[in-house]
Amino acid sequence: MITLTDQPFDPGDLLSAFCAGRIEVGAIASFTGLARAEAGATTTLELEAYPGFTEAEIGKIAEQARARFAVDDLMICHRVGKIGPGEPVVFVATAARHRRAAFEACDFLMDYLKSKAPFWKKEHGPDGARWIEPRAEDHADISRWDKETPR
Amino acid sequence: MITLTDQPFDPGDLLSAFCAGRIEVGAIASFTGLARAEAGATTTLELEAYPGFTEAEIGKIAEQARARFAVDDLMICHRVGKIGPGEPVVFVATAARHRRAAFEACDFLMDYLKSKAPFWKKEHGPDGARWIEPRAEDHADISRWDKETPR
Amino acid sequence: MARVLLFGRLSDLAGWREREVAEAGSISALRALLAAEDPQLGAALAGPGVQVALDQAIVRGDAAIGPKAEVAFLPPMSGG
Amino acid sequence: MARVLLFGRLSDLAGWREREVAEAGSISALRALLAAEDPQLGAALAGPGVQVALDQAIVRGDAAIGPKAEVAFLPPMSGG
Repeated sequence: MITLTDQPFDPGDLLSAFCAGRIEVGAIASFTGLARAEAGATTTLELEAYPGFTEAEIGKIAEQARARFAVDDLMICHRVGKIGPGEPVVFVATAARHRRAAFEACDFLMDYLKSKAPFWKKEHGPDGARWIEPRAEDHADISRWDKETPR
Repeated sequence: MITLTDQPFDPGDLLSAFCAGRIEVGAIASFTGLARAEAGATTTLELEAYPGFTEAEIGKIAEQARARFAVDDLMICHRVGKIGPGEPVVFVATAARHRRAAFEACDFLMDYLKSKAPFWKKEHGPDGARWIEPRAEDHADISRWDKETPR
Repeated sequence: MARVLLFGRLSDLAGWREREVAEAGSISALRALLAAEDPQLGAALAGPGVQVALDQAIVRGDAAIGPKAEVAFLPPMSGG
Repeated sequence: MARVLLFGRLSDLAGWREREVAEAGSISALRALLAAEDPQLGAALAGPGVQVALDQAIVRGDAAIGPKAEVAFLPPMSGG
Protein backbone atom coordinates (compact mmCIF):
# COMPACT_ATOMS: atom_id res chain seq x y z
CA MET A 1 0.00 0.00 0.00
CA ILE A 2 1.43 3.37 -1.05
CA THR A 3 0.02 6.50 0.56
CA LEU A 4 0.87 10.20 0.34
CA THR A 5 -0.59 12.38 3.07
CA ASP A 6 -0.41 16.05 3.98
CA GLN A 7 -1.41 15.21 7.58
CA PRO A 8 0.90 14.13 10.44
CA PHE A 9 0.94 10.37 10.99
CA ASP A 10 2.15 8.05 13.75
CA PRO A 11 4.58 5.38 12.48
CA GLY A 12 3.63 3.15 15.41
CA ASP A 13 -0.01 3.09 14.32
CA LEU A 14 1.09 2.05 10.83
CA LEU A 15 3.39 -0.67 12.21
CA SER A 16 0.62 -2.06 14.45
CA ALA A 17 -1.75 -2.28 11.49
CA PHE A 18 0.93 -3.79 9.26
CA CYS A 19 1.84 -6.55 11.78
CA ALA A 20 -1.73 -7.50 12.68
CA GLY A 21 -2.89 -10.99 11.77
CA ARG A 22 0.33 -12.17 10.13
CA ILE A 23 0.77 -15.76 11.29
CA GLU A 24 3.15 -17.02 8.57
CA VAL A 25 5.37 -14.02 7.91
CA GLY A 26 7.92 -14.00 10.72
CA ALA A 27 9.91 -10.88 9.82
CA ILE A 28 8.82 -7.24 9.68
CA ALA A 29 11.40 -4.54 9.03
CA SER A 30 10.50 -0.87 9.15
CA PHE A 31 12.13 2.47 8.65
CA THR A 32 10.87 5.83 9.86
CA GLY A 33 12.43 9.06 8.62
CA LEU A 34 11.95 12.06 10.89
CA ALA A 35 12.43 15.71 9.94
CA ARG A 36 15.55 17.02 11.62
CA ALA A 37 15.79 20.43 13.27
CA GLU A 38 19.52 20.72 12.35
CA ALA A 39 20.06 22.71 15.56
CA GLY A 40 17.58 25.40 14.52
CA ALA A 41 18.88 25.75 10.94
CA THR A 42 15.70 24.16 9.60
CA THR A 43 12.37 25.24 11.00
CA THR A 44 10.13 23.59 8.39
CA LEU A 45 10.64 21.03 5.66
CA GLU A 46 8.33 21.33 2.66
CA LEU A 47 7.82 18.44 0.28
CA GLU A 48 6.06 18.70 -3.03
CA ALA A 49 4.81 15.65 -4.94
CA TYR A 50 3.14 15.25 -8.33
CA PRO A 51 -0.08 13.51 -7.28
CA GLY A 52 -0.72 10.38 -9.31
CA PHE A 53 2.72 10.40 -10.94
CA THR A 54 4.59 10.18 -7.61
CA GLU A 55 2.55 7.21 -6.33
CA ALA A 56 2.87 5.45 -9.70
CA GLU A 57 6.66 5.87 -9.79
CA ILE A 58 6.98 4.62 -6.20
CA GLY A 59 4.71 1.73 -7.14
CA LYS A 60 7.12 0.65 -9.89
CA ILE A 61 9.97 0.43 -7.38
CA ALA A 62 7.73 -1.40 -4.91
CA GLU A 63 7.10 -4.02 -7.62
CA GLN A 64 10.86 -4.29 -8.17
CA ALA A 65 11.34 -4.84 -4.43
CA ARG A 66 8.69 -7.58 -4.39
CA ALA A 67 10.32 -9.31 -7.36
CA ARG A 68 13.91 -8.93 -6.21
CA PHE A 69 13.52 -9.88 -2.55
CA ALA A 70 11.26 -12.59 -1.15
CA VAL A 71 8.83 -10.06 0.28
CA ASP A 72 5.24 -10.95 1.11
CA ASP A 73 3.93 -7.43 1.60
CA LEU A 74 5.04 -3.84 1.97
CA MET A 75 3.70 -0.49 3.09
CA ILE A 76 4.93 2.99 2.18
CA CYS A 77 3.52 6.17 3.70
CA HIS A 78 5.03 9.50 2.70
CA ARG A 79 4.24 12.90 4.09
CA VAL A 80 3.92 15.90 1.74
CA GLY A 81 3.46 19.61 2.45
CA LYS A 82 4.97 21.46 5.40
CA ILE A 83 6.59 19.28 8.07
CA GLY A 84 7.94 20.43 11.44
CA PRO A 85 11.13 19.14 13.17
CA GLY A 86 10.70 15.67 14.70
CA GLU A 87 7.62 14.87 12.61
CA PRO A 88 7.65 11.65 10.58
CA VAL A 89 8.36 12.20 6.88
CA VAL A 90 8.37 8.63 5.61
CA PHE A 91 7.46 5.18 6.90
CA VAL A 92 8.32 1.96 5.09
CA ALA A 93 7.51 -1.54 6.35
CA THR A 94 8.27 -4.88 4.70
CA ALA A 95 7.04 -8.35 5.63
CA ALA A 96 8.88 -11.54 4.71
CA ARG A 97 9.42 -15.07 5.95
CA HIS A 98 13.07 -14.33 6.66
CA ARG A 99 14.59 -11.22 8.16
CA ARG A 100 17.35 -10.77 5.56
CA ALA A 101 14.74 -10.26 2.82
CA ALA A 102 12.70 -7.91 5.00
CA PHE A 103 15.74 -5.77 5.90
CA GLU A 104 17.11 -5.65 2.36
CA ALA A 105 13.79 -4.74 0.77
CA CYS A 106 13.25 -1.97 3.33
CA ASP A 107 16.78 -0.64 2.82
CA PHE A 108 16.36 -0.76 -0.99
CA LEU A 109 13.04 1.10 -0.86
CA MET A 110 14.47 3.79 1.41
CA ASP A 111 17.51 4.33 -0.82
CA TYR A 112 15.13 4.92 -3.71
CA LEU A 113 12.71 7.10 -1.77
CA LYS A 114 15.48 9.31 -0.35
CA SER A 115 17.37 9.83 -3.61
CA LYS A 116 15.21 9.32 -6.68
CA ALA A 117 11.52 9.39 -5.80
CA PRO A 118 9.55 12.24 -7.42
CA PHE A 119 9.56 14.74 -4.58
CA TRP A 120 10.87 18.27 -4.47
CA LYS A 121 12.17 19.41 -1.12
CA LYS A 122 12.47 22.89 0.31
CA GLU A 123 14.00 23.78 3.66
CA HIS A 124 12.65 26.82 5.45
CA GLY A 125 15.01 28.28 8.05
CA PRO A 126 15.77 31.55 9.80
CA ASP A 127 17.72 32.71 6.69
CA GLY A 128 14.91 31.96 4.24
CA ALA A 129 14.03 28.95 2.10
CA ARG A 130 16.08 26.87 -0.30
CA TRP A 131 15.40 23.93 -2.61
CA ILE A 132 17.46 20.82 -1.86
CA GLU A 133 19.17 18.70 -4.51
CA PRO A 134 20.01 15.01 -3.93
CA ARG A 135 23.09 14.40 -1.76
CA ALA A 136 26.15 12.55 -3.05
CA GLU A 137 25.67 10.05 -0.18
CA ASP A 138 22.18 9.21 -1.45
CA HIS A 139 23.53 8.46 -4.91
CA ALA A 140 26.24 6.26 -3.37
CA ASP A 141 23.58 4.40 -1.37
CA ILE A 142 21.36 3.69 -4.33
CA SER A 143 24.22 2.65 -6.60
CA ARG A 144 24.88 -0.26 -4.17
CA TRP A 145 21.84 -1.99 -5.63
CA ASP A 146 23.26 -1.86 -9.17
CA LYS A 147 26.42 -3.68 -8.18
CA GLU A 148 25.31 -6.16 -5.55
CA THR A 149 23.58 -9.38 -6.30
CA PRO A 150 20.91 -10.32 -3.74
CA ARG A 151 22.55 -12.06 -0.80
CA MET B 1 16.42 0.03 26.99
CA ILE B 2 16.35 -3.75 27.21
CA THR B 3 13.17 -5.44 28.40
CA LEU B 4 12.07 -9.05 28.78
CA THR B 5 8.35 -9.61 29.20
CA ASP B 6 6.06 -12.59 29.55
CA GLN B 7 3.09 -10.50 28.38
CA PRO B 8 2.04 -9.82 24.75
CA PHE B 9 3.21 -6.44 23.47
CA ASP B 10 2.35 -4.24 20.49
CA PRO B 11 5.44 -3.31 18.40
CA GLY B 12 3.61 -0.22 17.15
CA ASP B 13 3.24 1.13 20.70
CA LEU B 14 6.96 0.64 21.24
CA LEU B 15 7.82 2.36 17.95
CA SER B 16 5.57 5.34 18.76
CA ALA B 17 7.26 5.77 22.13
CA PHE B 18 10.72 5.33 20.62
CA CYS B 19 10.15 7.98 17.90
CA ALA B 20 8.54 10.57 20.16
CA GLY B 21 10.38 13.84 20.66
CA ARG B 22 13.40 13.07 18.50
CA ILE B 23 14.16 16.28 16.63
CA GLU B 24 17.81 15.63 15.67
CA VAL B 25 17.84 11.92 14.96
CA GLY B 26 16.45 11.52 11.46
CA ALA B 27 16.54 7.74 11.07
CA ILE B 28 14.70 5.03 13.01
CA ALA B 29 15.03 1.41 11.89
CA SER B 30 13.00 -1.34 13.52
CA PHE B 31 12.58 -5.06 13.31
CA THR B 32 9.68 -7.10 14.64
CA GLY B 33 9.87 -10.89 14.79
CA LEU B 34 6.52 -12.68 14.86
CA ALA B 35 5.92 -16.28 15.90
CA ARG B 36 5.10 -18.33 12.81
CA ALA B 37 2.36 -20.92 12.69
CA GLU B 38 4.35 -23.02 10.15
CA ALA B 39 1.03 -24.10 8.62
CA GLY B 40 -0.15 -25.65 11.90
CA ALA B 41 3.12 -27.46 12.68
CA THR B 42 3.78 -25.07 15.57
CA THR B 43 0.95 -24.20 17.91
CA THR B 44 3.01 -22.50 20.62
CA LEU B 45 6.56 -21.22 20.89
CA GLU B 46 8.07 -21.27 24.37
CA LEU B 47 11.09 -19.16 25.23
CA GLU B 48 13.09 -19.50 28.40
CA ALA B 49 15.53 -16.81 29.58
CA TYR B 50 17.89 -16.63 32.55
CA PRO B 51 16.60 -13.46 34.23
CA GLY B 52 19.39 -11.00 34.94
CA PHE B 53 21.97 -12.92 32.90
CA THR B 54 20.00 -12.69 29.66
CA GLU B 55 19.47 -8.92 29.92
CA ALA B 56 23.12 -8.40 30.86
CA GLU B 57 24.39 -10.44 27.89
CA ILE B 58 22.08 -8.57 25.51
CA GLY B 59 23.28 -5.32 27.10
CA LYS B 60 26.90 -6.15 26.19
CA ILE B 61 25.95 -6.54 22.54
CA ALA B 62 23.88 -3.37 22.68
CA GLU B 63 27.02 -1.53 23.85
CA GLN B 64 28.95 -3.07 20.94
CA ALA B 65 26.27 -1.82 18.55
CA ARG B 66 26.45 1.70 19.99
CA ALA B 67 30.24 1.73 19.67
CA ARG B 68 30.42 0.15 16.23
CA PHE B 69 27.68 2.07 14.48
CA ALA B 70 26.86 5.75 14.96
CA VAL B 71 23.70 4.99 16.93
CA ASP B 72 22.10 7.53 19.26
CA ASP B 73 19.71 5.18 20.99
CA LEU B 74 18.25 1.71 20.84
CA MET B 75 15.40 -0.32 22.28
CA ILE B 76 15.12 -4.09 22.61
CA CYS B 77 11.98 -5.83 23.85
CA HIS B 78 11.92 -9.63 23.97
CA ARG B 79 9.02 -11.86 24.85
CA VAL B 80 9.56 -14.93 27.05
CA GLY B 81 7.21 -17.73 28.06
CA LYS B 82 4.52 -19.22 25.82
CA ILE B 83 3.84 -17.34 22.57
CA GLY B 84 1.04 -18.03 20.09
CA PRO B 85 1.32 -17.84 16.26
CA GLY B 86 1.37 -14.28 14.95
CA GLU B 87 2.35 -12.78 18.31
CA PRO B 88 5.43 -10.54 18.46
CA VAL B 89 8.50 -12.30 19.87
CA VAL B 90 11.08 -9.55 19.53
CA PHE B 91 11.18 -5.85 18.74
CA VAL B 92 14.38 -3.90 18.09
CA ALA B 93 14.54 -0.21 17.23
CA THR B 94 17.62 1.92 16.55
CA ALA B 95 17.91 5.69 16.19
CA ALA B 96 20.71 7.42 14.30
CA ARG B 97 21.39 10.56 12.31
CA HIS B 98 21.80 8.52 9.14
CA ARG B 99 19.77 5.58 7.94
CA ARG B 100 22.71 3.32 7.07
CA ALA B 101 23.84 3.29 10.73
CA ALA B 102 20.26 2.71 11.93
CA PHE B 103 19.72 -0.23 9.53
CA GLU B 104 23.09 -1.84 10.19
CA ALA B 105 22.81 -1.61 13.98
CA CYS B 106 19.29 -3.11 13.86
CA ASP B 107 20.43 -5.91 11.55
CA PHE B 108 23.48 -6.61 13.75
CA LEU B 109 21.38 -6.76 16.92
CA MET B 110 18.84 -9.10 15.31
CA ASP B 111 21.56 -11.46 14.05
CA TYR B 112 22.85 -11.69 17.62
CA LEU B 113 19.42 -12.03 19.22
CA LYS B 114 18.31 -14.76 16.81
CA SER B 115 21.46 -16.87 17.00
CA LYS B 116 23.44 -16.31 20.19
CA ALA B 117 21.34 -14.55 22.81
CA PRO B 118 20.75 -16.56 26.01
CA PHE B 119 17.32 -18.00 25.24
CA TRP B 120 16.20 -21.61 25.03
CA LYS B 121 13.42 -22.25 22.58
CA LYS B 122 10.85 -25.01 22.53
CA GLU B 123 8.26 -25.56 19.84
CA HIS B 124 4.98 -27.14 20.85
CA GLY B 125 3.06 -28.74 17.98
CA PRO B 126 0.48 -31.44 17.35
CA ASP B 127 3.26 -34.08 17.58
CA GLY B 128 4.61 -32.87 20.92
CA ALA B 129 7.34 -30.43 21.94
CA ARG B 130 10.97 -30.14 20.90
CA TRP B 131 13.89 -27.92 21.84
CA ILE B 132 15.33 -25.93 18.95
CA GLU B 133 19.05 -25.52 18.29
CA PRO B 134 20.42 -22.53 16.32
CA ARG B 135 20.01 -22.80 12.54
CA ALA B 136 22.99 -22.86 10.16
CA GLU B 137 21.52 -19.76 8.47
CA ASP B 138 21.66 -17.85 11.77
CA HIS B 139 25.33 -18.69 12.17
CA ALA B 140 25.99 -17.56 8.60
CA ASP B 141 24.18 -14.28 9.30
CA ILE B 142 26.13 -13.49 12.43
CA SER B 143 29.48 -14.42 10.91
CA ARG B 144 28.96 -11.56 8.40
CA TRP B 145 29.82 -9.13 11.19
CA ASP B 146 33.19 -10.80 11.84
CA LYS B 147 34.28 -10.33 8.24
CA GLU B 148 32.79 -7.02 7.20
CA THR B 149 34.21 -3.70 8.18
CA PRO B 150 31.55 -1.05 8.85
CA ARG B 151 30.49 0.49 5.57
CA MET C 1 -6.19 23.54 -24.14
CA ALA C 2 -3.38 21.61 -22.44
CA ARG C 3 -2.67 21.90 -18.70
CA VAL C 4 0.90 22.87 -17.87
CA LEU C 5 2.34 22.10 -14.42
CA LEU C 6 5.60 23.33 -12.89
CA PHE C 7 7.26 21.73 -9.86
CA GLY C 8 9.91 22.64 -7.32
CA ARG C 9 12.09 25.67 -8.09
CA LEU C 10 10.47 26.04 -11.54
CA SER C 11 7.16 27.22 -10.09
CA ASP C 12 8.94 29.58 -7.69
CA LEU C 13 10.80 31.04 -10.67
CA ALA C 14 7.73 31.37 -12.90
CA GLY C 15 5.42 32.65 -10.19
CA TRP C 16 2.79 30.09 -11.19
CA ARG C 17 2.26 26.41 -10.61
CA GLU C 18 -0.39 25.46 -13.13
CA ARG C 19 -2.00 27.09 -16.15
CA GLU C 20 -3.88 26.32 -19.35
CA VAL C 21 -2.12 26.81 -22.69
CA ALA C 22 -4.22 26.72 -25.87
CA GLU C 23 -1.76 27.46 -28.66
CA ALA C 24 0.94 24.78 -28.40
CA GLY C 25 0.62 21.58 -30.47
CA SER C 26 3.90 20.06 -29.33
CA ILE C 27 6.30 20.17 -26.43
CA SER C 28 8.81 22.14 -28.49
CA ALA C 29 6.11 24.68 -29.40
CA LEU C 30 5.10 24.91 -25.75
CA ARG C 31 8.74 25.50 -24.70
CA ALA C 32 9.04 28.27 -27.31
CA LEU C 33 5.80 29.90 -26.20
CA LEU C 34 6.77 29.85 -22.49
CA ALA C 35 10.29 31.13 -23.30
CA ALA C 36 8.88 34.01 -25.36
CA GLU C 37 6.74 35.11 -22.43
CA ASP C 38 9.46 34.56 -19.79
CA PRO C 39 13.01 34.00 -21.11
CA GLN C 40 14.36 33.14 -17.63
CA LEU C 41 11.74 30.38 -17.26
CA GLY C 42 12.48 29.21 -20.82
CA ALA C 43 16.15 28.79 -19.93
CA ALA C 44 15.32 26.97 -16.69
CA LEU C 45 12.98 24.55 -18.50
CA ALA C 46 15.83 23.71 -20.89
CA GLY C 47 18.32 23.38 -18.02
CA PRO C 48 20.16 20.20 -16.95
CA GLY C 49 18.09 17.48 -15.39
CA VAL C 50 14.69 18.99 -16.13
CA GLN C 51 12.38 16.24 -17.38
CA VAL C 52 9.01 16.49 -19.11
CA ALA C 53 6.04 14.29 -18.30
CA LEU C 54 3.19 14.06 -20.82
CA ASP C 55 0.04 12.68 -19.22
CA GLN C 56 2.17 11.51 -16.26
CA ALA C 57 4.69 9.58 -18.38
CA ILE C 58 8.24 10.86 -18.90
CA VAL C 59 8.94 11.78 -22.55
CA ARG C 60 12.33 12.44 -24.05
CA GLY C 61 12.68 14.77 -27.05
CA ASP C 62 9.61 16.25 -28.72
CA ALA C 63 6.02 14.95 -28.69
CA ALA C 64 2.65 16.14 -29.90
CA ILE C 65 0.33 17.61 -27.27
CA GLY C 66 -3.32 16.68 -27.53
CA PRO C 67 -6.09 19.13 -26.58
CA LYS C 68 -6.65 17.56 -23.13
CA ALA C 69 -3.00 16.74 -22.37
CA GLU C 70 -1.23 17.40 -19.08
CA VAL C 71 2.38 18.54 -19.48
CA ALA C 72 4.59 18.72 -16.38
CA PHE C 73 8.11 20.12 -16.11
CA LEU C 74 10.06 18.29 -13.40
CA PRO C 75 13.34 19.63 -12.03
CA PRO C 76 15.81 17.08 -10.59
CA MET C 77 13.93 15.04 -8.01
CA SER C 78 15.33 15.33 -4.52
CA GLY C 79 13.71 12.30 -2.97
CA GLY C 80 11.69 12.62 0.20
CA MET D 1 24.03 -23.69 50.32
CA ALA D 2 24.50 -22.84 46.62
CA ARG D 3 21.53 -22.45 44.27
CA VAL D 4 21.74 -24.62 41.15
CA LEU D 5 19.73 -23.72 38.04
CA LEU D 6 19.11 -25.80 34.91
CA PHE D 7 17.88 -24.37 31.60
CA GLY D 8 16.34 -25.66 28.38
CA ARG D 9 16.48 -29.40 27.79
CA LEU D 10 18.59 -29.91 30.95
CA SER D 11 15.68 -29.11 33.25
CA ASP D 12 13.33 -31.32 31.20
CA LEU D 13 15.85 -34.16 31.55
CA ALA D 14 16.44 -33.66 35.29
CA GLY D 15 12.81 -33.07 36.20
CA TRP D 16 13.80 -29.98 38.20
CA ARG D 17 14.68 -26.44 37.35
CA GLU D 18 16.22 -25.09 40.53
CA ARG D 19 17.47 -26.56 43.81
CA GLU D 20 19.75 -25.89 46.76
CA VAL D 21 22.94 -27.92 47.11
CA ALA D 22 24.87 -27.75 50.40
CA GLU D 23 27.72 -30.21 49.96
CA ALA D 24 29.65 -28.99 46.89
CA GLY D 25 32.62 -26.62 47.34
CA SER D 26 33.53 -26.45 43.66
CA ILE D 27 31.94 -26.84 40.26
CA SER D 28 33.71 -30.18 39.74
CA ALA D 29 32.39 -31.41 43.10
CA LEU D 30 28.90 -30.23 42.15
CA ARG D 31 29.10 -32.07 38.81
CA ALA D 32 30.19 -35.26 40.60
CA LEU D 33 27.39 -34.96 43.14
CA LEU D 34 24.70 -34.40 40.47
CA ALA D 35 26.11 -37.25 38.30
CA ALA D 36 26.06 -39.64 41.28
CA GLU D 37 22.36 -38.91 41.84
CA ASP D 38 21.40 -38.94 38.14
CA PRO D 39 24.02 -40.34 35.72
CA GLN D 40 22.01 -39.28 32.65
CA LEU D 41 21.93 -35.68 33.89
CA GLY D 42 25.64 -35.91 34.77
CA ALA D 43 26.43 -36.92 31.17
CA ALA D 44 24.23 -34.13 29.76
CA LEU D 45 25.91 -31.50 31.95
CA ALA D 46 29.28 -32.63 30.56
CA GLY D 47 27.94 -32.68 27.00
CA PRO D 48 29.11 -30.49 24.09
CA GLY D 49 28.21 -26.82 24.29
CA VAL D 50 26.95 -26.84 27.89
CA GLN D 51 28.32 -23.78 29.68
CA VAL D 52 28.41 -22.97 33.38
CA ALA D 53 27.63 -19.57 34.86
CA LEU D 54 28.76 -18.79 38.39
CA ASP D 55 26.90 -15.82 39.86
CA GLN D 56 25.73 -14.98 36.32
CA ALA D 57 29.20 -14.94 34.75
CA ILE D 58 30.39 -17.73 32.43
CA VAL D 59 33.25 -19.75 33.92
CA ARG D 60 35.48 -22.20 32.04
CA GLY D 61 37.09 -25.12 33.88
CA ASP D 62 36.70 -25.47 37.61
CA ALA D 63 35.97 -22.80 40.22
CA ALA D 64 35.22 -22.65 43.92
CA ILE D 65 31.57 -22.23 44.92
CA GLY D 66 30.86 -19.92 47.82
CA PRO D 67 28.01 -20.56 50.26
CA LYS D 68 25.63 -18.08 48.57
CA ALA D 69 26.67 -18.80 45.01
CA GLU D 70 24.30 -19.29 42.06
CA VAL D 71 25.45 -21.95 39.58
CA ALA D 72 23.60 -22.27 36.26
CA PHE D 73 24.06 -24.96 33.61
CA LEU D 74 23.32 -23.51 30.17
CA PRO D 75 22.78 -25.76 27.13
CA PRO D 76 23.57 -24.26 23.70
CA MET D 77 21.62 -21.03 23.40
CA SER D 78 19.11 -20.98 20.61
CA GLY D 79 18.54 -17.27 20.35
CA GLY D 80 15.03 -15.83 20.52
